[in-house]
Amino acid sequence: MKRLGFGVLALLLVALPPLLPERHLATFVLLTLAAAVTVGVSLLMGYAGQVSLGQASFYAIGAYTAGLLAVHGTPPLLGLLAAPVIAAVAAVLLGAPLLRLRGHHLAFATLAVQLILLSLLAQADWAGGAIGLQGIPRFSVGGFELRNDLGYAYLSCGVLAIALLVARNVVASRAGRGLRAAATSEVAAAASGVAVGGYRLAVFALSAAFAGLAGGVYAFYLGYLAPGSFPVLLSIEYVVMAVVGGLGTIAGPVVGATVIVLLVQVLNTLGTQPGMPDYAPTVLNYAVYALLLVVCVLFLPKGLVPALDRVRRGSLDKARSIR
Amino acid sequence: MSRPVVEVTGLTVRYAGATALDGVDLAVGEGELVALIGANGAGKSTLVKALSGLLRPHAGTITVRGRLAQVPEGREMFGDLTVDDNLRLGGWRNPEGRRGRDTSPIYELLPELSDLRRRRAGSLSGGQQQMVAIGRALMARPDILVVDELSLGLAPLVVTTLVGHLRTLNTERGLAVLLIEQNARLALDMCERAYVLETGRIALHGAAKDLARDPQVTAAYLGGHVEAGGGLEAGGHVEVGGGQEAGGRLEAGGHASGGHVEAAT
Amino acid sequence: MSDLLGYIVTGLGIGAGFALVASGLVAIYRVTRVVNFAQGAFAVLAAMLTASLLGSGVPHGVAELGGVALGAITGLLVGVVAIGRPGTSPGTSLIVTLGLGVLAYAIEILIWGDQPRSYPGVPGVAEVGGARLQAHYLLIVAVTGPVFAVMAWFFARTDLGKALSACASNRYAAQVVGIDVRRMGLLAFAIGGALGGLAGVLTTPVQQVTFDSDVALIVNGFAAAVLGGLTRPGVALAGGLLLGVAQTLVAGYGGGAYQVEVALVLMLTVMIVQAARTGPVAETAR
Amino acid sequence: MRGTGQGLRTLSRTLSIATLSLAITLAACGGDEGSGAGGDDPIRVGQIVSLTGNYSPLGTENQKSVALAVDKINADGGVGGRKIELTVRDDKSLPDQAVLAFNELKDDSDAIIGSPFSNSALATIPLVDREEIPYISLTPADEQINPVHPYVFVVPATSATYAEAALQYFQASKLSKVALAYDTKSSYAVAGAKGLQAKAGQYGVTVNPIEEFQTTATEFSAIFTHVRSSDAQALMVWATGAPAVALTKQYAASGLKIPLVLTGAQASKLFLDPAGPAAEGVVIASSVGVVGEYLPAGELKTAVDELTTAFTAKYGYPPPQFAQDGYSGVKLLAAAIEKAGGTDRAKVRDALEGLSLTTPNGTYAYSAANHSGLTTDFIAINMVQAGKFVPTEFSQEKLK
Repeated sequence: MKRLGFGVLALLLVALPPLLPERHLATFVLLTLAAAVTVGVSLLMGYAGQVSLGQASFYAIGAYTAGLLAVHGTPPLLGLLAAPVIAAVAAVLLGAPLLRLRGHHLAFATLAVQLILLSLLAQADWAGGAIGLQGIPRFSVGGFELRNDLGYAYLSCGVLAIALLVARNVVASRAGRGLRAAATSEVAAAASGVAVGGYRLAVFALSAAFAGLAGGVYAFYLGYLAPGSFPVLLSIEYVVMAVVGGLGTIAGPVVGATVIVLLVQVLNTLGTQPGMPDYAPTVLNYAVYALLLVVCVLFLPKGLVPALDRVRRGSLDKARSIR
Repeated sequence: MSRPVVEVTGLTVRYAGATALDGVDLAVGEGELVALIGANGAGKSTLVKALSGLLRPHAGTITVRGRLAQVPEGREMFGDLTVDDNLRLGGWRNPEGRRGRDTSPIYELLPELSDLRRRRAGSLSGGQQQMVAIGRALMARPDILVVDELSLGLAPLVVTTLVGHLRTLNTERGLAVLLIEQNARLALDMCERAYVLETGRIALHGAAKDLARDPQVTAAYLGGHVEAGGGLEAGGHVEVGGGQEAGGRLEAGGHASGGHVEAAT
Repeated sequence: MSDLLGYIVTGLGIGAGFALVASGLVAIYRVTRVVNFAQGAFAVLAAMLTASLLGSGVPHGVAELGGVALGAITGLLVGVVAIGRPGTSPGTSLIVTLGLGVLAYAIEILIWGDQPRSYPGVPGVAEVGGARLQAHYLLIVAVTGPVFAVMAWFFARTDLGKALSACASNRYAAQVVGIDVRRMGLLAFAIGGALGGLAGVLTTPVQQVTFDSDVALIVNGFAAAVLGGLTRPGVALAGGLLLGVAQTLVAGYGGGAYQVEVALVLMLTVMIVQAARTGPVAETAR
Repeated sequence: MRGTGQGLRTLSRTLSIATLSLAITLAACGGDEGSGAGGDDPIRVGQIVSLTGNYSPLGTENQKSVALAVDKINADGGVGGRKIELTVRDDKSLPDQAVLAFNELKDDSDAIIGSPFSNSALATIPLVDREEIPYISLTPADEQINPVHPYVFVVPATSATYAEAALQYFQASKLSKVALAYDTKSSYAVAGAKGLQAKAGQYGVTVNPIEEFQTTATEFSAIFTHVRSSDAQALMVWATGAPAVALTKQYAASGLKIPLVLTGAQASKLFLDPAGPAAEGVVIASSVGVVGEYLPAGELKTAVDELTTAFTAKYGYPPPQFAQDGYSGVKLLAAAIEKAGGTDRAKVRDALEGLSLTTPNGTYAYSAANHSGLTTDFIAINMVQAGKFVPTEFSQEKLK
């Protein structure tokens, strides 16, 4: 069954990009990268019980790592491999003090870390400052350069697949069970011999690594990085995606990211139609984001995937009882 | 039993599928002292919460004639507030409004509290806090006091004083008391009637005197040392008084098992 | 020397604004255990309405009161959504307030547009010990002081205030004595809304307000409030003033390029030190 | 937690739902592709603009004026008989969204009008280089024209141009010692501050002290204290948005008597309204269009009046700087297409490089080496008087 699930996903990821019109491939790439970051956020929230409002920091760290290395002539593959490593190292260094905090304290702390990072980046001349880091070469391995969007679509699919596979294995592992215990009751978990702090830090680092890897691809795909590319709202977006899809499920991040990205695209198209008032796109955008988040948290606290699952199981039960 | 102040019939409470209370019937008459004993997890706290209206029952009815006030398990002080403020807030629902929040009658009833008025409730000893909890409950001018785990974690001498106060209130003011206790010996000693709650159901009920001799009860709740028929273990001396005598003195051990109870009649 | 005095008095003026936002956060957090991310929105809405009222000829004083009232009403509404449903955990409520903060953007832009607004406050310049500063800062300080005094009186001396403190101190016990904890939570949200509104109304004349001014307010407010563990209004006041003075001193003797970092690093340090001292509080976010 | 196997079944199912909805949405989005058949082929112009996020105050003005210019051209019969068809995409003040928007627009557009957000523009420019599509940029970042990108043409005067115009004013007004304060987080401000320092020597101006602040700053007394203790004869401030307003208000109360000099980012009601009376007497550099009513009759005056009349009639207030940029951008593009005799991308590009056109922003003269087009001649140095921008004597001389 497990094989089948991944088989279907793999097939989809391989088959979908060529079918998309080229102008929508960019949406696909960013969607897939967002889903990969959200896998980490979902893992962190669903399994380790921690809200991060600064996940875009690790996306940015990965992107700048890959971008800066590439600009200084490092082979892109090395840069891409370094991106998750540096992001994870940053997460370990930050997490050691920060993960003493819980709940809203951690939420604010991660938000603060992102604000500090953005502020420092904007003043760092070596990273391009506020104007941004320009001239990042395209991704290449050996002599083969990844030029068109289709290539990046597959690259980002690979990143998402890695994130999903690793997440699945972590969830199924002994460490994963320990984490789930820690999320429900830290005291009980500690009492039963789970090294809560260590696991929590490990998941934090892992989620940062996912974000870093996705950020690395983003850097090569866009060829330009700026502090403005990683606003706080982006971090909130990942939380919305994770919550809407469903925390602690494997499918949740993918569904959440898909729903949000598509909805935002549709709204953007709608808001810029002729005859719409000039504030329409802004108002629609904010309102729908907000309402989706509030309604999901209050009425679908487990997210779309489990909710859909319940509906399906309900109808199956009915079908059975009729038989 | 006189006219019931509290009457519970067929009370059922479930948490997420698990049944905590299952068809409980229970009544406390006017001015009556009733005990409810049961082991940990039998559903005592659930019953208290349902009685105070903090939980919505799944089925069954709870009828309270008059006012009910609760002395919660673990005292549940407003730790940052003074003793006087704790008492005042006890009168929050008192129908007499501001006048009902006058705390001076409580200091007459529980003179030990007078000197503690300005102290932070969180800084008091367990026994003092229990006294505040009783005083706070009395501020609501209740007809029945539901006392959840009076003796928990308190020294025997302290418990004696508290029981003394409750008896006085009972005899002088006709206050009915439903005492929910793990210390069965203490509960059966103080009260006239008693219920035994086991895994969400009333397993036994009857006169406290009779229950104290019931082999099942002694085995399960009185440490198994008291033989059926009232045979006393060497060194243990139990006499169960009617519980109505004014000024009844009681010394009680903190725990049911191996507890040593004396009640002078 | 007069430079130093000027920095300090100006810092106190700024800090008083932070303290008002912080005290709103504290008022709500104590009673409901919810960290209200929409706190900055109260300030923005109040300031926007005040600007509109003043623009349409409503006299000073009345317009400001209208703004504060809107803050209180908004607070109440946010409270209804955030804690109105029984069984909503504080973590869930936090995310709800985050969402409502974003929803406020939509409403603000719909009504007032996305342009910055401001209005005149106390005109002129005051001299304090040889240091010059905008006279309006003195008004901010002069209003904040009594507001905190009234709050202290309210929480310590009135039954309603005591009931609020009781909910903060022991929620279960409050239910036991018959205090409607949810209604108290809503009252706390309304008070928090009024305080947030006051912060916005008072600080706008020396700055300006845009729909997204709330981020800076909430971050500085939280930084001030966290000093007192989010539960002590007095410490939040001290925290706000300290933060304001620290920022002006850093700008005065260091440089203005790292003002944000000062507040944020201070906040992080305080939180981490507090956590190290008390041990991690098991508090799941959801 | 459910079993992983079941989770994956759910995954595969939800993914197929997601795919289906993706396909439907994309099909719906693509629906407008085939329109425009019949009659003359329209000129298709795509606009990437910040309608949401931090830069929406600029973006909305850009969009209003671009739409106004397109309507006007169409009403007058179009360009070479062909109507202009405008497609607008929001970049949400995010560089990657600008790239998305560009990808959506590039195949169906004859030219692109770019975002007012410099980061968005800089993210898009590598793609412009690859796609070779004329790109009219509405953000002033110097990095866009230095080095020259063949298809990128900048409409607003760049920070460096503003800096030089200010220096000319300082020299003429015998202000040789100037204090500088700038927002370290704004690329516009950083570029302006750099430009000022780089060229100050040429105009005999020394820059001291140099003060830094952040976009989020709300309090500037430290800067004023430092300036007061220096011998500076003027304070020049480079900033955009909120800090400029707060700084101006506090400057009025600071007791400093030297002139406060601001730049084009403040040359609009977006600054004047919130700053209120505190803005009185402040010196602000702007494009000439902002002070169009003081222009002598002539080609420039006509161009400015055309925009001011139409814009005021439609939106009820005079066009701010960002509206002039949008309007000028469309005018430049239309003129180039006219000159190229069609929408062939390379020909339009070549036409732009040889173009000289008077717009409400001034007279552009793009060349192969200069894709900025505006010189300091079209920057007016104004003073705020009674809530209006009035050219200083220095500028009035120049305008004549």
